[in-house]
Amino acid sequence: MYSEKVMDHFINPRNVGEIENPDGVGEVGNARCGDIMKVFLKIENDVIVDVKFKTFGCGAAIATSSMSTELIKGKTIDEALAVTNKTVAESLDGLPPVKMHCSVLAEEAIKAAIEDYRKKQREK
Amino acid sequence: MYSEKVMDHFINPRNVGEIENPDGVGEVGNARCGDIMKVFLKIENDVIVDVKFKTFGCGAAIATSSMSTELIKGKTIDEALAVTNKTVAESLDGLPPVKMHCSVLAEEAIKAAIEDYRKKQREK
Amino acid sequence: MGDRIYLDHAATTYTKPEVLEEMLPYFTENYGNPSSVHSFGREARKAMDLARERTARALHTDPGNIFFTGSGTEADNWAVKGAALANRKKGNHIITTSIEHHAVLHTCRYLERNGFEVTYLAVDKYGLVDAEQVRNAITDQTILISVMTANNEIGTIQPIREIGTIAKEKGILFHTDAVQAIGSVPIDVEEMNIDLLSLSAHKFYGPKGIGALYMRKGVKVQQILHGGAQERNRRAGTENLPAIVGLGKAIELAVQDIPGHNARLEALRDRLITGILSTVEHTRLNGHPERRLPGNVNFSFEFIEGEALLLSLDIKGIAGSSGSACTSGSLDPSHVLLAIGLPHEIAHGSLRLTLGENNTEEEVDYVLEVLPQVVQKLREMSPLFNQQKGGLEYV
Amino acid sequence: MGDRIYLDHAATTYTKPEVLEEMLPYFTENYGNPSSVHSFGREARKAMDLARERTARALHTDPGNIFFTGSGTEADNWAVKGAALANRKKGNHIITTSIEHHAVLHTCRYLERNGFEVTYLAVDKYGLVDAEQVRNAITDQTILISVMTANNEIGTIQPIREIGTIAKEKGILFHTDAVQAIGSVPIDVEEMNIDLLSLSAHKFYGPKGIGALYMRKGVKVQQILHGGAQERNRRAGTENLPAIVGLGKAIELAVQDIPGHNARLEALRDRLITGILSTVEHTRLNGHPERRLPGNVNFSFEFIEGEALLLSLDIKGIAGSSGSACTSGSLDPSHVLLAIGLPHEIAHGSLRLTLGENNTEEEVDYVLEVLPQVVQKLREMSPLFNQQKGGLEYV
Ligand SMILES: Cc1ncc(COP(=O)(O)O)c(C=O)c1O
Ligand SMILES: Cc1ncc(COP(=O)(O)O)c(C=O)c1O
Repeated sequence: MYSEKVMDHFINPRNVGEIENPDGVGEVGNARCGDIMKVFLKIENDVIVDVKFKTFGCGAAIATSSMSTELIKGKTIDEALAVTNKTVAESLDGLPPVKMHCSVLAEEAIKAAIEDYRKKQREK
Repeated sequence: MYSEKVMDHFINPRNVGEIENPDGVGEVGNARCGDIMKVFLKIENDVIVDVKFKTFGCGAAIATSSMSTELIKGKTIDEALAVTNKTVAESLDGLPPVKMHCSVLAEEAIKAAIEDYRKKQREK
Repeated sequence: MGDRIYLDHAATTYTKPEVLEEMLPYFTENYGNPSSVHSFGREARKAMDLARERTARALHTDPGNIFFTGSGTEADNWAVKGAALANRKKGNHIITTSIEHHAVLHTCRYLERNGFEVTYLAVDKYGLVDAEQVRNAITDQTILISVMTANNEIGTIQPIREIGTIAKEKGILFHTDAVQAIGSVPIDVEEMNIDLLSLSAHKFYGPKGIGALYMRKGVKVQQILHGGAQERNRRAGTENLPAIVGLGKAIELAVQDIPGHNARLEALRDRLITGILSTVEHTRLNGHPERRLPGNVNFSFEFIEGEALLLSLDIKGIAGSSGSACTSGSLDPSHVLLAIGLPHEIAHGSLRLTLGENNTEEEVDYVLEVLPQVVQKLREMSPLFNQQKGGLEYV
Repeated sequence: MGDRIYLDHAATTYTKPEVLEEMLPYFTENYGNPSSVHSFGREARKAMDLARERTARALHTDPGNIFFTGSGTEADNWAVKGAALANRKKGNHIITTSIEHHAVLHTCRYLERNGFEVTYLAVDKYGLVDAEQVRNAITDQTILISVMTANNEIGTIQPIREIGTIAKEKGILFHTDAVQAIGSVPIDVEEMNIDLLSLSAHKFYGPKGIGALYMRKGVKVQQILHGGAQERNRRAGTENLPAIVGLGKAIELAVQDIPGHNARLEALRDRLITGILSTVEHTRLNGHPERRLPGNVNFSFEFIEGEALLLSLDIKGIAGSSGSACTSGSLDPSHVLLAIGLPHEIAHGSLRLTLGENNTEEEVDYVLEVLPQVVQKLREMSPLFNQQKGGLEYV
């Protein structure tokens, strides 16, 4: 069902955890639907220097969380915003059709965290 | 499906053939329905001294022809008339339910042959 | 030559040892449910995917168009009922033939009781349907044409390609019951414009209790077995994995060398036909002389009844079948034999011998030795035989 | 202990070697069609008769009341659709429960689309139906009551005998889906006043793709698969002989020693339940504490999702299942878990482990070692766990 890459990121998820005093936090999904992803960002000079996540969800949700955080780590905000759900799915050697929505969740969580960061910047 | 007795009478049917100048002949059934039985009787002093049959029909039709002719051979007409389809079926250790009509055919053919004999007697 | 000769392959075939062998692990080791997430489930799913691919390849279509069923009968019921009910708004008329298998005919009768109209096309004396007759039967209410690829009793092969062309031209769904045809008639559902096709594994050396329905993508067909989400939500029930694996293997083998298979069987078939015709009088070959299944031999022997003939042959170790009423469990003899114009009394005396891959020339010769004796013995017992030395009359 | 632990026997079981062994000759040697006149056919018929007798004996009824089908799903469809349609003139109301298998529920939905009215009875938090509730739901239009003997997800065993008594008293047909119950719940269709009962061999160590419907003599049920005259003219399709033989053998074995079988499984089950409850916090046992199938364990683990749990266990060699939406192919988690009152977020985190005859104490202990670690790991990854140290609230 899942590719080896998906299983690898599911078994050994990268960047699990929280960041204390994050510069941006995004949470999408809801428990009712069985999928929640929360992303924490540490940003310096518009570069994502650290990223962590917590995910409640299926194997694909956890693997896409892991892969998407890997993909944006060390990238500028603009580069991170360019990471689409398709990129995430491809980096995982594909996802089963019924699981594509999980990659969307990851994309949205990252966007929400960056949005949060920008909002905080504006408020400063 | 069939008892051993049925198979025995099917494989080695007794009394197959015709009687020249019979005292009574009975034919029942029709080819359309797949069953015809023709019975020939030789009768002396109201005793059936010989009987032969010809049958077009399934295994049960042939076996009941054989058995029923055996049962009436050497019997008086009255005794022969007392042979019912049930007697024939029982003598064969039973017939499958869908084949009971074959034993009825045998009973009717014998009755028809006796009727024919009596008619001829009256006409004499 | 074994001690018994099986000549009833149209009723059912043995499962080939190599087919059974592929099935076996799925009973006791890889017994997972293909819908399960765990490793047992994934193994099962993989085996099922392969079987679907093999089936699709045999019909020249995509695996996505193959749906496994519990029998050829279920595939026929699903195709005919499902297409009729799903397209009820477009019309209520179905065209089929008078010699379809009961799985199609009785389904059509059921639909007639539920507001549909069905045209049962007549066939010629060889059992052949005329494609132009199909065209002429079409009305603006026609939503489905169902014509079998090859007949199970007399082996006649229908002009499916021509009928498919007409159906496509008129925009009407076309179903064919190919249960008897797989492995003998090459099938390409695309080229032949077939929208729905039924098959059953136990007719081509696969296991019993498993069939498939090919459904062209986009064709509207109602579900008939409701429940779980199996078969992409269209046919409920835990997948019969060992049997699905067996179907896949069997169909791959069956279409591997159709010309070779046919040549071998046709040689035996023609030896049998010629032999019978030359040794038994008052005998008629049923079905088409050329357009017939390679393994099918069907004769009527006048003056005798089919079941008695079968039993007599059985005692001699020969297993065949008959269209006699006595073997069909109904009052009338085979509807197919009546449809090709046989009078009842002749239809009763029919014998079908269907050859399979293991039959030999030696076996055929044994049949040719025994059959005339058996027929003769029964005729001598028959009141019809003496009456009519010249034989009964029929068209 | 093997290298993998199968704890998904409610999804499907392996076929027992002794069952497979009885089946094998019917693939390659005694492969005749039971409807055939010849010796191959007679052998087949004999084997089928024996299987029917064994099945009848297991249910305490006559062989004449047993009809083989292609699956449990087909038996359910036949019973519910067939009884509803055949008794349409008497009424259009059906009573069932909200926790039936989809084979019954989706059939009821289909009937609703076709003019029937269906009452889906609620169950209590243990998944139990109240027999008096059944009585209260009866109207003068009620023609059928369908309540499963035991639930496939949470294992709750229903008061079938009481419901049967009510149905009989009111003269309403009573169907029970006993697919999960055979071999664990003793069945006597006479004593329990059951008119229709569905079963499926692959749930009690028989083969997949074969089921049976018990129909009390005289009960009116429409045919759903039309075609040949098999199964006394009520279920068409060449009989799946090897599978029928397997069903017969498997059911004979399954009912041989139900108390012994149950005692063994219950010991393992209770060890597993107690072990989990004592090592994993924020955990809820689903289903009835006592009235449950001997092999059924069903838990909800808060803050985590079922598929992730299954995958993690699978990596450790443990095969289970879940009512999570992600594994059901639908958007919502299991209808059964929702019906017993679980909120969606808890239902997503469910795990079903169903024990079978080959499972050992050692295997249970291994699960008890691995499961808490796996749950812990997933919880540490979960944003819900930190938020709510005290656990989510639910009734
Ligand atoms: C032409 C044809 N259609 C349908 C069927 C039904 O197939 P099954 O018996 O596998 O249900 C058969 C054989 O029985 C057949 O010969
Ligand atoms: C309670 C219940 N009913 C019906 C079925 C359907 O049986 P099958 O999958 O054999 O069609 C199942 C299992 O899948 C079940 O657990």
